[in-house]
Amino acid sequence: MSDLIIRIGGEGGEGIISAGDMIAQAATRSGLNVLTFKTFPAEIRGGYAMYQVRFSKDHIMSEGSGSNIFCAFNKEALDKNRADLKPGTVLIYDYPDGDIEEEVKIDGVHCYPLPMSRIAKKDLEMYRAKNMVALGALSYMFDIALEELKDLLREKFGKKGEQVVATNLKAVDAGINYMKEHQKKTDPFKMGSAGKMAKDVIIISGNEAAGLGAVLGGCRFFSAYPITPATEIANYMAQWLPKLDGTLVQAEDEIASLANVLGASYAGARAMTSTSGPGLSLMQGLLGLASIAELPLVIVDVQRGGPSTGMPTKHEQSDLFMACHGGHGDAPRIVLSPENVADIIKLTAEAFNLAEEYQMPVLVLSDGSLGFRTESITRPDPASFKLVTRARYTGGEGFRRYEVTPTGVSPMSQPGDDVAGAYIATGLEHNESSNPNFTPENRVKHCDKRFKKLETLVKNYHAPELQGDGNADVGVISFGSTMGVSREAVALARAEGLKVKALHPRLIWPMQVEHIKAFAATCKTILVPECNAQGQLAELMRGVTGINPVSYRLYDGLPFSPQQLLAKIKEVM
Amino acid sequence: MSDLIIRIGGEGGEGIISAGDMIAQAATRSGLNVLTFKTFPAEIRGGYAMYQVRFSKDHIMSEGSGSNIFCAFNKEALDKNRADLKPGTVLIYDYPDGDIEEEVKIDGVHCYPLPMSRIAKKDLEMYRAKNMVALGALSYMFDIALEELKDLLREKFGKKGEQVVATNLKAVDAGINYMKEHQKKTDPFKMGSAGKMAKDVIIISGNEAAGLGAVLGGCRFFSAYPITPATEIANYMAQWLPKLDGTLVQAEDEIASLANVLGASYAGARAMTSTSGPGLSLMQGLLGLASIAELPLVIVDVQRGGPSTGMPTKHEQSDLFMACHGGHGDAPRIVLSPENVADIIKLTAEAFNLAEEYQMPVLVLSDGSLGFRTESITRPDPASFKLVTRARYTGGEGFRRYEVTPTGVSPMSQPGDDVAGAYIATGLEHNESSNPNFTPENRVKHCDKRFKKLETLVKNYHAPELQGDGNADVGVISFGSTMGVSREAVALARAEGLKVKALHPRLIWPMQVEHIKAFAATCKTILVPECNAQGQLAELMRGVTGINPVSYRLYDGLPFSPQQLLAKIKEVM
Amino acid sequence: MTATTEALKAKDYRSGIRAVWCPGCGDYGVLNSVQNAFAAHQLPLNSTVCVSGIGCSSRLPYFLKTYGFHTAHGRSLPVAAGVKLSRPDLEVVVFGGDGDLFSIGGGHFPHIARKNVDLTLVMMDNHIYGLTKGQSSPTSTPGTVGSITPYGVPDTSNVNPLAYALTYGATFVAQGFSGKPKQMDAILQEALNHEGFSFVNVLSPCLTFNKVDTTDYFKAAFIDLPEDHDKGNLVAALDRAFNPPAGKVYSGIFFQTRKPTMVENLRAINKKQKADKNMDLNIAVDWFKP
Amino acid sequence: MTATTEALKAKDYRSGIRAVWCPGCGDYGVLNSVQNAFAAHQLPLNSTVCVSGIGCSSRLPYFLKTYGFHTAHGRSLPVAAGVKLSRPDLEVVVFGGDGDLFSIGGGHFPHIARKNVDLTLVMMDNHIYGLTKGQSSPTSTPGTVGSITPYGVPDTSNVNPLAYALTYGATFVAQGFSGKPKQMDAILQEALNHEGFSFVNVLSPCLTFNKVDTTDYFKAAFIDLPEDHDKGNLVAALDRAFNPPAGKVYSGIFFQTRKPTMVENLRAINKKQKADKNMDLNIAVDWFKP
Ligand SMILES: Cc1ncc(C[n+]2csc(CCOP(=O)(O)OP(=O)(O)O)c2C)c(N)n1
Ligand SMILES: Cc1ncc(C[n+]2csc(CCOP(=O)(O)OP(=O)(O)O)c2C)c(N)n1
Ligand code: SF4
Ligand code: SF4
Ligand SMILES: [Mg+2]
Ligand SMILES: [Mg+2]
Repeated sequence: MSDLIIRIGGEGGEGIISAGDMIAQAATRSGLNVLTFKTFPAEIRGGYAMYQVRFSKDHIMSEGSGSNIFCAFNKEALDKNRADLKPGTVLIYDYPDGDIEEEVKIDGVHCYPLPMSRIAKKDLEMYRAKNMVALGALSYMFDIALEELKDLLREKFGKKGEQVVATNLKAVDAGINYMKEHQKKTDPFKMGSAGKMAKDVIIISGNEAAGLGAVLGGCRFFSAYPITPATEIANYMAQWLPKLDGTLVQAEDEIASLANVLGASYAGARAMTSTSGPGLSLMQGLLGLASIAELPLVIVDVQRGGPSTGMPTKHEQSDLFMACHGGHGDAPRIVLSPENVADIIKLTAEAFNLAEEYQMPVLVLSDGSLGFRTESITRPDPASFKLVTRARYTGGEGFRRYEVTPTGVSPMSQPGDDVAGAYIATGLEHNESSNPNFTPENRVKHCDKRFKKLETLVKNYHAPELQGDGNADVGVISFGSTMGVSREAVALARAEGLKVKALHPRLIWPMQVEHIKAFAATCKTILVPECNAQGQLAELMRGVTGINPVSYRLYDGLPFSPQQLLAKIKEVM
Repeated sequence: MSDLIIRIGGEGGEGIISAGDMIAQAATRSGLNVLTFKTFPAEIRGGYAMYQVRFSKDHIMSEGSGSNIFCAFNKEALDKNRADLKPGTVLIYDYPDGDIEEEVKIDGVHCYPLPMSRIAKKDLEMYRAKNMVALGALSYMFDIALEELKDLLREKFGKKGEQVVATNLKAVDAGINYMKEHQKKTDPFKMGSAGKMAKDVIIISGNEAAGLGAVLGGCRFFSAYPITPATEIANYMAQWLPKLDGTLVQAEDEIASLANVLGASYAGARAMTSTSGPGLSLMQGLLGLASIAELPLVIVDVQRGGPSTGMPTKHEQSDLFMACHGGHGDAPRIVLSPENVADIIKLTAEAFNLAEEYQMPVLVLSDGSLGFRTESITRPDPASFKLVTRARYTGGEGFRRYEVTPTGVSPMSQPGDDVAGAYIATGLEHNESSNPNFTPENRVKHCDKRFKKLETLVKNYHAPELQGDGNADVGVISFGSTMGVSREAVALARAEGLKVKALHPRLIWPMQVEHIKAFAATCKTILVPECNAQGQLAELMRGVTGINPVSYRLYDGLPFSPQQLLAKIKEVM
Repeated sequence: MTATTEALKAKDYRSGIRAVWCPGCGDYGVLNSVQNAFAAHQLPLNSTVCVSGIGCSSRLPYFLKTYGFHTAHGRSLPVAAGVKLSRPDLEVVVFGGDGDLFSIGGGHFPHIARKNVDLTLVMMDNHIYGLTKGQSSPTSTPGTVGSITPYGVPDTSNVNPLAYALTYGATFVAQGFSGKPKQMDAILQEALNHEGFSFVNVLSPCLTFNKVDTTDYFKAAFIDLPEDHDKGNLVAALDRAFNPPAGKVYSGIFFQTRKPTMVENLRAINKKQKADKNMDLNIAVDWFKP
Repeated sequence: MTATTEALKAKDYRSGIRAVWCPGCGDYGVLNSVQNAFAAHQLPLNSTVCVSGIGCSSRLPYFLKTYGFHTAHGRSLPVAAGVKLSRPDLEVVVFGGDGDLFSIGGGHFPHIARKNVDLTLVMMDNHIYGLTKGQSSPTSTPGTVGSITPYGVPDTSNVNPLAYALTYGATFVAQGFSGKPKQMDAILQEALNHEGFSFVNVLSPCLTFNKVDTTDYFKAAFIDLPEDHDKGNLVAALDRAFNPPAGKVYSGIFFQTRKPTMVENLRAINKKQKADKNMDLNIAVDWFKP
């Protein structure tokens, strides 16, 4: 068995999330790869919570398609997932003496009742241990990292004393024993150990990855306003920046946080903010200021269901239009699209280099799926992160901050440099010396200068990654977490012998038109799957490249599954 | 002579603007059509100001190409316009004893010195009357509404007393007499009277037109924050709304002004705000709220040079991307594109009907050229404005505010209706009863409902206006004030026997895809001229229709001239 | 619509929607007092509008049967002003949290207050961002730990909501505590009674995320304003707001004055302009005759 | 860079750019006093940063030779905070108008002030929006006419900038008048001297659009704070701000206190965390070991 998906569902607050985190961590220790997926209730308390872990001995590309094993902590969870309980899957559920009133029989589904509530309450006299009972049962039944789990328990609860450790271990054992004694395994699922964990593995969420990427990318100034699902980025930065002698500000709103970042950037810092759609909307005006004043900065946008407050805890990829084209006037920006957690680290760090090199705002478009998920990944080596810094004024008279150059990039001075470097950064159209100037000639010259930088970038940026080769019936192009799903779906299609390819661009704006056209030239049909209602990437791509892709849109708050996408690929073939 | 363009240039504060306004008004009284064009200095005081009036016995479509007559109040103005002084044109300039030091001779240009400063200072002992001296000279030399001008002077200054009237009349006569005595007319320009003014003519600026259109469209609640070049809309509303028992609020910022409007709309009002790019950027989040809560409202955006503070007094059409696609999430909006001042009245009024009918925000995209210009137009008849009002809840149990219907439109209740109509308007995704609901099925259902309204609209909205027929080598599509220029350029091209057509859409978003495609099918090349750097309309059109137009972009702060566009038409032929 | 002359009871203001707050959340108490105050004034269900921003506290309008608008984070006040100024016949009550009203919405507060817009604003002050799971808010005590301030809030001072409202020109300013329901009932009734902008700050503990400013802490800290407190004296009210006895917080009505409201001011202008809904629009058009 | 040990004179702070204000605009006087104060402190041209928003007044940084940032309307303070907090070695001075700072920017002011961010803020208060040609501003006297308020400002009360700043926790609050250059020089020097957030409100008449609150009006209205005014007493300062003698306005230093600044607070946190610019980043990575 090389791939297994376990899903746990129940009431928010029943320890679903911590149980999921633990088994993911234990599995990572046992050498498995993991990729998790959670959904939170919209409210602070109560409501349905779900945690899914995908385990594999191979690299995991996405959340996967459905789940093999579902563990229902209560009736609501069971009801919500009933439709997904396909023949061949496994159900473990709280029965008897939970709120599920009848034994469950579903054709072809391996149903194992486990009275987790009763065991926790009656046998262990600690209702909170219910999740540990379930964990024990799951770990045992499917042979996942049992020893590692127990070790982890000892470490985790060690600080809380022997007693706590003992109770939790007892709960795990109770789960194991109940299954041993009462259930005969009828299903085929058995993960097994992957041997030893590779030495250089870490387990990290997408949001933490953005924080880590920023730190590795040299970010030392950060300001943000809390917002779901991006707050964890700020939490990470808040913890580490002071240790690095950096500066963290919790601002009064998103406008202020971007303003803080602009000031810090002007003064020389590698600076960043993180937010989600509602925050990014508020930042549009100041983003334009960053473009015209040519200030490097990074924004990580963890997209959520929109518009307005929308669906704060749900996955969506509907900020692409705004990322590329929001705000008034013509203002160049760079937008990067990470595929998975490792990519977030890499691209967030890279975002700082691009911001510095091209002196403009760089947006990293994360999304709900990426932000909340946890992945085991190869440990990034800090030494491998090379920092590119802005072209700097080196002193001397006659300095012009916005000197027009062949690349569009001009050296920057900053306060503390000498007086001859002094200039007034401004949101007004200006001449090379940064003085306001609205003559037609000057306007065109400086507008062209700013957009020239995008041309330079497109010329210099590495080609988008190609999956597959030769001519194809279908070529898939997507962005963000949907790239991982596409990669898996295309792999599945190719394994079936279908002529399918994919292009995985990291630079989503400006578009790498030549590369996209060359790719499209090898495909009969271009398919653009994305998680939004308008088909934003498809429209932009049509608008910029003239290629006319088939747009495939999902906007129900969930990521695509590879099977869903595979079916679509076959449909458009 | 059926068409004449006079331009006056000088230092801001020398009465350039008032002189221009006066001759435009006088000419209107004499039965001529007028269309004006001004540029202001960026600063409050000083700097170059320019006022241009185009006079014609026929309908005027645009600012025109260059000018026939230039009147230079000072050296700066002369220098700035020297390049435009083509053979055959006329120059009147302040000489001698102004700051122009030498007599001006330009090959083929009819140069008439007029010592306006000296006459005003020495002969009249009132430097402020300089502009009246120039007016007299212009009116006399080119036979434009001399009697009407004098009448106007009497009316305008009547309140200030006989003395003031006398001085101003004297100044006008001084200008006339100087020309009579010292200059021999060598140029051919002579406007002449158009007989009597038609009874139903008004003279009005584009910004005032937005105000008047709003009033005629039933707007009774208005909130705004001052911003160039949109403030005059607020000024108009401020003056008239109290008389109509309406409500005007000067808000603390643009976010507040749109929030005010949202509240008023929820409570039942036809409500509006006006702004320019920097304000519209700030409104993006709340625009999404209007979309998802399905609240009717109108925003007039008078575009200016961007991004950021940009070029506040300059013309540009660079907010189109933001108007259609700004803000996070997928949020339907309607965007209207007026061609000229009369159109602004019509479309602003219509915007309220569309907002009410489709329960969503409607943006009217004006621009610097339209907002600042004055036109003589046929007087709109208030009786011809029919108000469409929102579908209303009519009482009774079982009401669901967001009931899914075939058109996407559901009846609205409002406070004051009965209790069964009560609901909580919200920016969260919700079910038919407006309660928060994030299930995948509900999400898709309501997102589709909201976009369904755009489909209904596109089906119902009148076809875009077609200029020309049959097959064409070039078909022009543009928006806003550029439509007027296109109309004139296409008329010129057709007069030359070229096979050129144009489509003039008032509904710019959602796009009328079928109509555009049908039009494109009759043209070899589609040309999209627009005043922005990115080719925003061209990209959107390509993105939505798949048609691949030639993009023609001007972004130097000025509108296109018909000749410029005609040349491009010929180039792409 | 069923015409009824029967008096509305507190429970009649409650909608069918279950309150989603954590067990023990102070906001439950606020909801109760609001129902009581509404009933005391017999506010008509169909012409009362409850407006809020975003936050745990801002969910309150859903739990009432009146009309409502759950706006965007920080925008409750200007939306409510739009409702009230376009429809002065409506009773408009605004709810929100300390983050919603003093952080992201802090730019609107002064202007709504100084314009004396006829609204009643009830703030549920828990010294924390509840909905986003425990970040420090502008009213958090400096030094306390939040998720983005793991080493303590570095701000030199925090927002004093009462002093702010007083300085802004609010014409009614009071403070209550969700653990003192009787007093809160009385304050809310007064606030609804007040003509003009009234601000009630309710200390409403967040059980889940605020482990410092807890119910017990407030219980111990809350003391009534002195009997002789002069509600008509702005500077005295500011003094009470800034300088309570050490470790204590005052509750009660700090300030009340009657000034022309925004609705009255706008009406006066319209009257002077001989406002006429049915004015002949030809007049507005003919103003542009050349 | 020409190394010079010669003292900088006021005029050495002036850039080559001609000030674009109307003749007689109060802002000329402010510019002069700023140059004088900079010279008095010998602020280094290359490590002083002047930040502003948008408005006539916000053009001031162009006329100085220092570094500067002419930001967006209302955003000077948070931009300036970003400059200062990332680069505490710089001297950061902020300029702006009454609309810029109290209308669209009014949401930032409280937080920058209460955090005691080490900035000097000079507001040019002309009771009007100058650049946009004469709309009433939040400091306009109620009833005065502006282009969007042709029948008079309908607000019940206007913003009292001093009282606001005091309530927000600004640690230095003063008021000057462009027509009293000596006093303004002195105040600005003190403000630059102050450690922490200092706010100087300068009444700076707009000749062109404000025909009510003119230079003559202010000349008549301005009186010095009483000799015995206690600069250390917040409530007393508020009293002076709210209750000057009828028809009068106080000038001088209303309040001054020394509290930890934001820079100091953040430094203390970093120190506690053993801040190390060269920390081995492997530590940050290995924190994620399973
Ligand atoms: C523009 C925007 N930024 C951030 C958020 C995230 N957010 C939602 S509620 C909230 C703060 C809640 O705190 P408070 O207003 O004190 O209410 P409480 O939950 O404590 O009652 C934040 C930051 C948002 N919804 N919109
Ligand atoms: C977002 C945005 N809204 C509006 C404007 C237009 N605007 C520019 S300056 C200004 C107000 C100026 O008043 P104030 O700050 O008092 O400065 P003053 O000109 O009086 O010195 C306004 C409304 C803008 N630039 N940006
Ligand atoms: S998180 Fe706090 S404020 Fe929110 S519902 Fe729970 S206890 Fe109340
Ligand atoms: S408009 Fe007023 S504030 Fe602006 S420069 Fe002129 S006088 Fe000064
Ligand atoms: Mg709170
Ligand atoms: Mg001002």
